[in-house]
Amino acid sequence: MSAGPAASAGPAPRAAPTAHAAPAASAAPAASAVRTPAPFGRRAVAVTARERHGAYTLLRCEDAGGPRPRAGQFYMLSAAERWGGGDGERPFLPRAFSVLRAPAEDRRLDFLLEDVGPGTRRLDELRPGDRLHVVGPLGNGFEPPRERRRALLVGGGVGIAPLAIWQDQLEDSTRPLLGFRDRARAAAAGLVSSARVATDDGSFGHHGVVTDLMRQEIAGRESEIEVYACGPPAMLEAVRAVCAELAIPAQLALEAGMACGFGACFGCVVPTRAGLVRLCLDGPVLDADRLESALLPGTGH
Amino acid sequence: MSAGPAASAGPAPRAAPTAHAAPAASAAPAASAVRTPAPFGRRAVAVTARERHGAYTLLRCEDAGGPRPRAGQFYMLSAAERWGGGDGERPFLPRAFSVLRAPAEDRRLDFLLEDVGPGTRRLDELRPGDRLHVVGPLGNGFEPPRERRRALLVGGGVGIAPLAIWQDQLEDSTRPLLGFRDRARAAAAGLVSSARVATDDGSFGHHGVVTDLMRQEIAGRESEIEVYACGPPAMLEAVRAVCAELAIPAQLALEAGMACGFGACFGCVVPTRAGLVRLCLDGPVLDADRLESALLPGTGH
Amino acid sequence: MTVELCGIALEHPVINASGTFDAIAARRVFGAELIERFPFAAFVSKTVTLAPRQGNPPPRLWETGSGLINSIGLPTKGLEGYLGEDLPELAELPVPLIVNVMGFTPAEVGELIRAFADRPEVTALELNVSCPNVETGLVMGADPRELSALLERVRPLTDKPLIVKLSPNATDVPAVARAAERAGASAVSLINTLRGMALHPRSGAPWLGGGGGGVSGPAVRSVALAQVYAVAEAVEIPVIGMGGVQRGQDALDLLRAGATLVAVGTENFRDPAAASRITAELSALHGNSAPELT
Amino acid sequence: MTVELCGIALEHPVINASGTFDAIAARRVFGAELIERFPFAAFVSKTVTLAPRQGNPPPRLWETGSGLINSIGLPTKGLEGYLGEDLPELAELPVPLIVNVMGFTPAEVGELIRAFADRPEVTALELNVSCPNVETGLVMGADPRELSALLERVRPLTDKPLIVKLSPNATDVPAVARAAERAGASAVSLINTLRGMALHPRSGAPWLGGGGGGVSGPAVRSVALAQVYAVAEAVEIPVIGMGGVQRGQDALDLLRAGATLVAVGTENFRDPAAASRITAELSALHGNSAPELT
Ligand SMILES: Cc1cc2nc3c(=O)[nH]c(=O)nc-3n(C[C@H](O)[C@H](O)[C@H](O)COP(=O)(O)OP(=O)(O)OC[C@H]3O[C@@H](n4cnc5c(N)ncnc54)[C@H](O)[C@@H]3O)c2cc1C
Ligand SMILES: Cc1cc2nc3c(=O)[nH]c(=O)nc-3n(C[C@H](O)[C@H](O)[C@H](O)COP(=O)(O)OP(=O)(O)OC[C@H]3O[C@@H](n4cnc5c(N)ncnc54)[C@H](O)[C@@H]3O)c2cc1C
Ligand SMILES: Cc1cc2nc3c(=O)[nH]c(=O)nc-3n(C[C@H](O)[C@H](O)[C@H](O)COP(=O)(O)O)c2cc1C
Ligand SMILES: Cc1cc2nc3c(=O)[nH]c(=O)nc-3n(C[C@H](O)[C@H](O)[C@H](O)COP(=O)(O)O)c2cc1C
Ligand code: FES
Ligand code: FES
Repeated sequence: MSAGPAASAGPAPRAAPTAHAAPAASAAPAASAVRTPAPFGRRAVAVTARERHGAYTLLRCEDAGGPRPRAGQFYMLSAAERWGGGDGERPFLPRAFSVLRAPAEDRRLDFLLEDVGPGTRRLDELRPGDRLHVVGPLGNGFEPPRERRRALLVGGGVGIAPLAIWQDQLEDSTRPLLGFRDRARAAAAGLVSSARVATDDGSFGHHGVVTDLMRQEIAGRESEIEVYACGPPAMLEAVRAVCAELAIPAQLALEAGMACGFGACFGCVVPTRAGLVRLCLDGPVLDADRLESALLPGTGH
Repeated sequence: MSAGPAASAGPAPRAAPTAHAAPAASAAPAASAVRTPAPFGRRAVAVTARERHGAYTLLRCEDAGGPRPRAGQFYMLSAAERWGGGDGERPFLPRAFSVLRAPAEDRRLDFLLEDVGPGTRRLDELRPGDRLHVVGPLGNGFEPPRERRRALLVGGGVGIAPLAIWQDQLEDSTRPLLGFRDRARAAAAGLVSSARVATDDGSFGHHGVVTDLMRQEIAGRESEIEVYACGPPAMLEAVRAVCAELAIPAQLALEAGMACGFGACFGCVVPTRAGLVRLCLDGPVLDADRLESALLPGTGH
Repeated sequence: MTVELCGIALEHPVINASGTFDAIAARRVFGAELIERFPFAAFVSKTVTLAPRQGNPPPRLWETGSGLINSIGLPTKGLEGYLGEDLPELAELPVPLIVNVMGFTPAEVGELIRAFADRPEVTALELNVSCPNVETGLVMGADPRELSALLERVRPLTDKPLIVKLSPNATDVPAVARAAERAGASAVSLINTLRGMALHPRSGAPWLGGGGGGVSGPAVRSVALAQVYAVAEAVEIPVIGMGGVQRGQDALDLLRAGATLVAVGTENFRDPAAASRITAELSALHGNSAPELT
Repeated sequence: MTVELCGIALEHPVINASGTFDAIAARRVFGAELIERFPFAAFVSKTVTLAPRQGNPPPRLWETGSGLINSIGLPTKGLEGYLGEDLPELAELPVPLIVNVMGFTPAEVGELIRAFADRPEVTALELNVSCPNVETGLVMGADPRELSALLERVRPLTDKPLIVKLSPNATDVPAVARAAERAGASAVSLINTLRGMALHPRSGAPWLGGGGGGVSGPAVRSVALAQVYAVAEAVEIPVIGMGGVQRGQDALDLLRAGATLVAVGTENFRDPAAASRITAELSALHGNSAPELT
């Protein structure tokens, strides 16, 4: 099996390829789906490192109490202190973050944050020794490529996070394609190995959008590729449209506003061809063909 | 005039003795009373020092923009950051603090804090360089002793604060009397010069309450003394009762829950013989004979 | 801290607020540990209506500094889906099950109650009356007469305890509670969310897909306490108090205000096991303040 | 940012909420600078009743993490005291004066309005209707019929703009606002405080001297926005919006929801000059978002 989940995928790797017999169901809420259960309740973990990568912050913590996540899964994070206040201000609810990296051999969890509002700003203040509350791992994560296909990872901005762990876990994948707004942000591309980079302003790599690179990469190999994409809504929608046009299977890691992350609030729904689904439970990875559009209401900045 | 306001009392010292012709009106809201106006609005000042004195914290700031306070006046304080939050928690409103010391020759303002709840806890976290919001000086402050009387300062716990500045400003006063719960707290007695100390547990100074010392001190000198007292409600009430019994004039610096400190909310009222008065405006110093009791509802811990 | 509600014995007085914990989803996410450490003394399911409902379009959430505005819009599989898919799973929970139902006409409410009337899996019913009666246009739970008429019709349909979940957006909530009591309600629960709204910070258009929404969380705590206190004074039947409970002290306040049980809602989102912590804190406070609670 | 309300030209749309700023006291405290830097475009005085009132016994304040519960209880010198002592001083303020009045019967309200009807110092009247009519027991501002009857009686007594300050503790606030409009109100203002409560943390007894109290501040902001939006949709007359305004963005939200003016209340307590900052922030946002505001 050339592209099965690497041994590092977690304590309960799924017998994934068979789940792909009926693609529409692959990300569907099959009650019987084998999931790695998350510990019940939020737990306090220690921040062990903070690094800047271009315009983003890598936050590392030591999650002694939790299982290893699958690639594409996420955690709800909140600072153990000063979350819920500061002049009566937000953040109040925890925030969702994809795992950037979670080596099987230790208890480390890495997240990559972009400061876009009060929650990410507060998390960005954390330093080694500070405490973080985590709930997770949550959500479904990526499925291995359908048989005879190789993974093509396509990411934009902070959306490279789940691609890094997926690259770690895949035995083999083609060269990742990453898009950024500018050179400063593109500095984070180093978190993914041997990626080709595009920037909107041409200040680094290809001058243009990542779907330009994607069309080049795929041309003539439509039947050999499965796309894994994560990034801003406009990018995901462009990826979705290209894949639909070329009839290429794609797994999109989406975002939606979330209050709980574990199916309790029904707040994170996204419209699919089959109706609204809770993204925290049935996603965050959805097969692209389940969506009419990846431009979701209330997302993006 | 043996006990007029010292030159350091502020830029606009009141022609005080005349105001005492009618004692009942001395602390009353005479619309014409000359007050040192406070700058309008809250202003950010820098914390310049923090010292521990026994169980209390001295917080020093540099108030470049404000006038010098009178003894007995207070300020509304709030930390410039993290006030209104922390897990959706209090403090939300500013807190009232008497001036401990405000030397005429510089812009320094000292406050003495006792950590009793979320607001004092947050203020206690401040360190030199942190910013503090202040509104003030507020309230009336002490009046000089009536003619032919000398000031006897009587304080308890953190209530020594306004007595220290009053001692600085008085040309002459008898030996101050201070009461504390225990030796640890009594360590703050050094903030007032040459004070006699009582502790509830006898661990330092006189074993008993400060009114024991007061009776000794006053005995036979009833017509020569005017009492200035600040402290916990039970102490103030004991002082009030002794002074009423011995027909000694007393000025009590009281406390009440305050939302604004400048007469806007009508929240800080205290019952007097003539009805409810706003303590922030007509006090915090009230002539003892205006009160039926100094045990006010909603105060004390 | 065992407690009794309408003859139901419970291990402690902390349950969940309807629509703020999906035990089936949580079991998928947290596995067996959820059941082993089940945080609620009884489980209240999300509102079920007769027909399936998609709920409101997203966005459905708006966070404030001290709470949440939601326009979830009561998505549900409908009665049939609930009976077929959810009830069997919920029946496996280690605690009594309270089913929350809502109808848009008295006839609909009757049908829902009849469907659960004899279900052994169901311990009690909670009737959500924060919606308008489509026949009269009046919010069922805001008008005493409207609510009396409804309850007189549906109360006889079951012997199970019938908890009426009052609307807080009413002029005189105690009057509505008294009407519920007179018409046979076994208990009342409150508060549901306060009507609220948020605008898109840039465009100024309503942010939520549903236009307006319901406010919950710490922001509503003192309003909840006032309503629970006033209702507990007005009725003899038990009161289930909720609204902004985050700590044992908040739960204690509601109990002291006269509630028999306390429900945790929005705080579940911040910590799925919040109710266990709240119960432990409450128990510690009970120890400290036994005189006032007996 | 000049704006007009019922024919009154104002320099900007930010005023104070009744009972949250005492200009006479503030002048004693802040001196001439208050007048030079007066933060409000119009000044609304605290509620005046016919007879003097002491207000509620202390404690009157309870702080929450995101607001305040007050049981001030409308202390006032009464009409005579106000006319003799306060009005002359308030007439010196550099902005139009709006006098807020409340009566416990329609006759009392009439008497108050008549007293100010021809006063040149007074630009407009605000009628606080969040209290019960002692004759009917109904809160005047919670019931459309009750309010209509009141206004029909008192509206003819003055030509000055009459602003009705609605109660937020009502089932259908827009219906009450429509009733006010039909009965001749010149404008409506909202929200007044939400009914709330706090218990003594140790004894469990009601903390506030008045038993319950009114919630204000950030905690009520999203409730205020929803009510202002719904009322502005329901009436043609101008709306004065308030409730939890702390920043220019909060003021902008209320204006976008349909308010003509915005009032600052509790935030004044945190900073006496808060309204100036809010006005400046609003003005900056206006610059940035002109298209949506024209
Ligand atoms: C499954 C998942 C995985 C994610 N992974 C990552 C990751 O790896 N790295 C990363 O940086 N981010 C990730 N995100 C996004 C991240 O969760 C958000 O950026 C974060 O929640 C923003 O919080 P904030 O407080 O900083 O900003 P917010 O102010 O919450 O702003 C974020 C967006 O929320 C909306 N918004 C604004 N105000 C409000 C409000 N008051 N209430 C509700 N919504 C509002 C707007 O659309 C705004 O653009 C992920 C999201 C999901 C769902
Ligand atoms: C004029 C004046 C001068 C003062 N000078 C000094 C001084 O020099 N030094 C000093 O240390 N202190 C001084 N104080 C007292 C000081 O203001 C209070 O200790 C402070 O406000 C406490 O705030 P907190 O948040 O720490 O505690 P809080 O939790 O506010 O507790 C303080 C008291 O407030 C009550 N309370 C508790 N919870 C609440 C609530 N949610 N809402 C309302 N009330 C509540 C209780 O009675 C409690 O004991 C002065 C007070 C006044 C009025
Ligand atoms: C996201 C969300 C969904 C809710 N769904 C329901 C529901 O389906 N039925 C219901 O009766 N109440 C519902 N509620 C109201 C809660 O049960 C509860 O009454 C309210 O949230 C107040 O409690 P809290 O402040 O602890 O959240 C919902 C509340 C929230 C926040
Ligand atoms: C301490 C206090 C006193 C108040 N007094 C009055 C009053 O006398 N008359 C009145 O109509 N409203 C009164 N209010 C209500 C305010 O005018 C305003 O409607 C409410 O506080 C909401 O605004 P905010 O959240 O900005 O404070 C008072 C509010 C507070 C907090
Ligand atoms: S975030 Fe609450 S259901 Fe998905
Ligand atoms: S504290 Fe507001 S009036 Fe005194």
